[in-house]
Amino acid sequence: MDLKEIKQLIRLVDEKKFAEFELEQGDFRLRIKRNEAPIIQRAGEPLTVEPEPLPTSDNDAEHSSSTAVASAAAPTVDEDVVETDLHVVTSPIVGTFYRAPSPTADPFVQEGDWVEPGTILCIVEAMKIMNEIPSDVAGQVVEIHVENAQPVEYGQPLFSIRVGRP
Amino acid sequence: MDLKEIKQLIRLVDEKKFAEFELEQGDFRLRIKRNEAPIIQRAGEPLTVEPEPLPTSDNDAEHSSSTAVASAAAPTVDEDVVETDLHVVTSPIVGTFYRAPSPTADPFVQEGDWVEPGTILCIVEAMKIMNEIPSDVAGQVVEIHVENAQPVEYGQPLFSIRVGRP
Amino acid sequence: MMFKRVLIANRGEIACRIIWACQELGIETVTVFSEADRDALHVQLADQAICIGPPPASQSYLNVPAVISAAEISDVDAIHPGYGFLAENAHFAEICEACNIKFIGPSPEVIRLMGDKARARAVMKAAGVPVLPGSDGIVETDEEARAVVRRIGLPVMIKATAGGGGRGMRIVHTEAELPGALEAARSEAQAAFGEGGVYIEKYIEEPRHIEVQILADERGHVVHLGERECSIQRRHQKLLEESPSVVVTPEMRDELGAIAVRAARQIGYTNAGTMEFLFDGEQFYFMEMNTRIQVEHPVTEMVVNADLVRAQILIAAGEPIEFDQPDVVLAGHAIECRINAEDPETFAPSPGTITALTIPGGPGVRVDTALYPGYTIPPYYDSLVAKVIVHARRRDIAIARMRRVLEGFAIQGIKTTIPLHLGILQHPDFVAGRLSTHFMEHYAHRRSDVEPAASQPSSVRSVSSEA
Amino acid sequence: MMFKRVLIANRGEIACRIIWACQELGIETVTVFSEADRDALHVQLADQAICIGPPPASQSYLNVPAVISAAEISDVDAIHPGYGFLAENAHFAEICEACNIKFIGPSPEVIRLMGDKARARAVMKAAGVPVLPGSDGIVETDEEARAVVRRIGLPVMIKATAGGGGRGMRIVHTEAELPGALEAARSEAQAAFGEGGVYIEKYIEEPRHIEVQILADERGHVVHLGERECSIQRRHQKLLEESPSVVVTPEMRDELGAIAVRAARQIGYTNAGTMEFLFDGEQFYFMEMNTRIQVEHPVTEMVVNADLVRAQILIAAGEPIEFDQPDVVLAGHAIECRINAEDPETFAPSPGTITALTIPGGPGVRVDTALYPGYTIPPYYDSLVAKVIVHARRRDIAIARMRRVLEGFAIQGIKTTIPLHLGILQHPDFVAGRLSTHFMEHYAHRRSDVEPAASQPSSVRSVSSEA
Repeated sequence: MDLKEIKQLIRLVDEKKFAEFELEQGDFRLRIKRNEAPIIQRAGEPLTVEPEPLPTSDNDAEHSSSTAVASAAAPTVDEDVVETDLHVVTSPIVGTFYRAPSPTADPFVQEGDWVEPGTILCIVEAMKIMNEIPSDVAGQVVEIHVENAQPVEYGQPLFSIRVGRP
Repeated sequence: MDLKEIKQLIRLVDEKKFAEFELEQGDFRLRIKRNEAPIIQRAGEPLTVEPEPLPTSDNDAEHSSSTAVASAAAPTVDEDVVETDLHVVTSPIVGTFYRAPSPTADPFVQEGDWVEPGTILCIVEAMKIMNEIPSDVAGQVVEIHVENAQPVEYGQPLFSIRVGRP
Repeated sequence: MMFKRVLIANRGEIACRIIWACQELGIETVTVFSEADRDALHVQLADQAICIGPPPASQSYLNVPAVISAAEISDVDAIHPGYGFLAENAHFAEICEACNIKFIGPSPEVIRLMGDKARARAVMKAAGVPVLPGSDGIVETDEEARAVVRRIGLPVMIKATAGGGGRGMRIVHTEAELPGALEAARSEAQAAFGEGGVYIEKYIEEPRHIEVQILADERGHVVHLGERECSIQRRHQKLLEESPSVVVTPEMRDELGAIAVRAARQIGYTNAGTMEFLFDGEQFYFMEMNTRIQVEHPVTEMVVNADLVRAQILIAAGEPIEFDQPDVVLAGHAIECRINAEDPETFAPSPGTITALTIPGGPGVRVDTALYPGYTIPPYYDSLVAKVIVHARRRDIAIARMRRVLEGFAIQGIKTTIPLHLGILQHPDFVAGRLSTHFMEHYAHRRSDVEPAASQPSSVRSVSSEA
Repeated sequence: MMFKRVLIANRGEIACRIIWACQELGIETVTVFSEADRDALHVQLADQAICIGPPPASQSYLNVPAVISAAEISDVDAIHPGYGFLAENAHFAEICEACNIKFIGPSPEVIRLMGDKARARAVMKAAGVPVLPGSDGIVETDEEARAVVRRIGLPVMIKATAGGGGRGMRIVHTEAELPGALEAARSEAQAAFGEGGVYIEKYIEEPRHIEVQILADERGHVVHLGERECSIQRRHQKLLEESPSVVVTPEMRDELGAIAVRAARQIGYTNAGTMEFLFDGEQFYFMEMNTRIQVEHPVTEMVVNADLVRAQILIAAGEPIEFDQPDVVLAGHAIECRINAEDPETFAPSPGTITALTIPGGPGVRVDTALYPGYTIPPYYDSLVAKVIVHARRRDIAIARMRRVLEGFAIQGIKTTIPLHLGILQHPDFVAGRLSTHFMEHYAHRRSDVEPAASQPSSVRSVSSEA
């Protein structure tokens, strides 16, 4: 989805006076929220407090940067990642992300490379075991979301792949 | 789903006046939420949450009947009292409500009586002192909200008077 | 004979606290409220609640006929006045007596006596309680004042006999200032209390505020429950209290306690009371006696494992105190922070609606509050919204515990003094127990020296001040 | 050497409890969470939080490689396992050791030994701990079983050596039932634990469940912290615990404590642990030892004024216990109610979103919970949502306090067991302290006798079950 299309969506949501709007499509995630009246009361229901995450302390600031590793990745995607046919490979385990089989070897893949299902994309090391992470689609690697040797949590986006063949 | 289809969905959700709408389809996720009953916010006032009584225990059942003496009285007035020119005389003090100057005397006023500003309507006894409560309008007594010899709290409705002259 | 029904003539956390104590004793509760407090927690907790007037306290919580009338129509056996409002109003206590309603507190005579600061000082002196050198009662003339000053030495403090909250007080450092200061104190006292009488006391430069809690039943049994240190004050308002005081040794505690118990007996004191002392590092000097439960009573409850409000009610019902002096052992250390709905920088009140509230748990943590999510704090009354009390085996652990509780205590929708408390708790002087009633002045001064502008000490985290 | 950073391998109130203890010790916290717990309080309280897997516990909180990997990438010094999940997994403790991460608990060998109920029984017997008469270890044949039964007399209980939670257990009243019961217990144990070994113990008809808390540091210093009575159980799940037990005299406490301390020393126990005993009115019989912090640890904390989780961390860091046996004095009485998100009548789980939450305060009240208004309880994990603990000078005051706290404790949006707890608290047998592990069966039985249909005992008030 390009900027123009996003703008159109925003105008439409505004026009229709929705309080909240969320759209996820692959890697693309859009969330709009209007601040006017945060408390919603539906007929016949007890007053519901907004299930906003509890702000307990300024630890928030610190840990949200950690917990948000996965969730924040999407909203900060670059323009070119906002595509409808984008497939995101996430980490199936907690561990350390390595782009190459050894410190001196070449990376498994680079941005722009074409991959097939089964092509090894990276290694996630957990408990001294090197887990090779294969691609499950055919396509072109358009973004690598994690730096080499960085920790990753379960479900964290690693690669964005534009599905297709060269 | 492309932009056009998303827009169509948005318009449909709007048209149908749904409060919430969620759609998940594989990787695709759409969520729309409407603020049906925004909390009333008066200008210059802090946002007010529904003043529903906090439900702490079944004491609620007991005490709400007492705390509601004043607050519930008004909303439960009869059909014929719901008039625009109705004036409600409330108790200016906490005490015991008496309709007559002595147990054997006639009531100060009856439903249907016409009163003038200054006409004594009742007595509220507080600390052994008999406080005569006068009418502050001219009109006809259409309802007496409290039984004789009952306790009344500050601000509790005592009489409804239809303002006017016979 | 135990009360069947008690009226609570107060609001906020202390009204809830009293209702809880009544519930544990199986006593029905009646509470009063102003029109501004219809949604208040105390109204919801009580078995019965009666609206007694419009928002201003003078027309509701301070309105004696309205409160008495509410007590009469609800047919209660007793009234608990809490603190503030009518708690130290001898006239109100008298009317209760006349209406055959038990006032949960000492007799009207004792309330009146202790309410007159100059007379209280004289009576205590006669009862063997050490008092600051000063005038014998009210000082009428400049000549008298000068004689007193020459006897006790400078500096001195001029105080209003009807005083409280710092009004009608003047510190005098030179004899030349004396006539002007007397005049100023008299007119301030006249304006504030309708009574211009002042007396003179020796002024201590860096005193600690240390007070002794006592309980006296109506059978002549009096016990003390050790001391509280309340030196952390801002403009005579206590911000943080602890028990025990780091400077009070067991021997000093026994001695001070014995003095307090003897004096209470001598003046015929009954129910809970607090004798406030100044401590100059060597000696204690009686300041005044508060004839009511105090805001900071929980720190005593935590270290002696007692329930002071329960004790007040039982005593008023004619029951004996449930324990003897040897049962009173101060175990561990307790600290209370008074959380106010105020800007922690400017101290401007911050009423508003509570949009989120999270109260941390864990061992040794107690939070007394009348807040709940969605509650709107009215602008009419005092700004105390929560008392956070912690208890631990040692003072350093208690401080660490209070810090973690305050850092995890989320109050959203209003500004609170939590950041200020976090600043105090990590101040080296506080951690070392180097306290005086001027702590906050030095604290503010140091901060404005070191950190200009409105920045907070780096580790004072603004936990709850972001709306 | 004190830990710099600790990983908490748990969720819910105990994860928060451990985070609070770490914060008070100045230790950074890392917590793990499943995808279902992204909004959980422990995730928000910790300095760092790592998602380790999808909602099912087997793929997240029980996933050893994921937890260890999270510990490695966050570079922690130690892991606190809480209770449940990996807390008594010897294999996990071994891997921690191999990875040079301190497991906050006893050694893997001790965990493994105490996890094998038949071996634990034999070892304790050898250490001079009284055990129920029974078989020497696993019973292989019917003949063996019959011989044991003839020696110790009927009734007997057949138990799985790998057992827990009541599975693989059979009561035998006549010799004729024996072969069938053995067979049934073996196959149930095989199915539940993958291990069919069973042993035989004398069966006590109406026992009390009494357990002793110990702390053992890594310098050979062992103390006990008195007992807890946990007789109020439903299907082997504790509902309400108290300390002290009304039937334990100071002499019995000293004796039982000394036995526990001696046994702990003998098996090389370190960190916090609990020895569970049955009490038949005359004697105590060792049942099993739990090698972890227990849900009900707060009742001990309240009466001895200690912090057991803090103690666990300090011990694991090689520090000595902060107090000696003579410092351990049980003061007053504490009760804990485990509030579950369950229908109080049917015990069906009641997950959902918390729409209102009011936690009462006052003296002697502690609430440990991971709930907050707006939080949605996921359906994947156990139903414990809050622990309410009260402390007072006497048991009767503690009961009154617990009642008023539960009556004032508002949890809206889910059903909770609060009405059930209120029913127990006013039951004449409970009030009189006449307890046994069959209390709840009698309670349910009496209710179905007296009150048919689904009605509650008249004064069991449905405080929080109305959504």
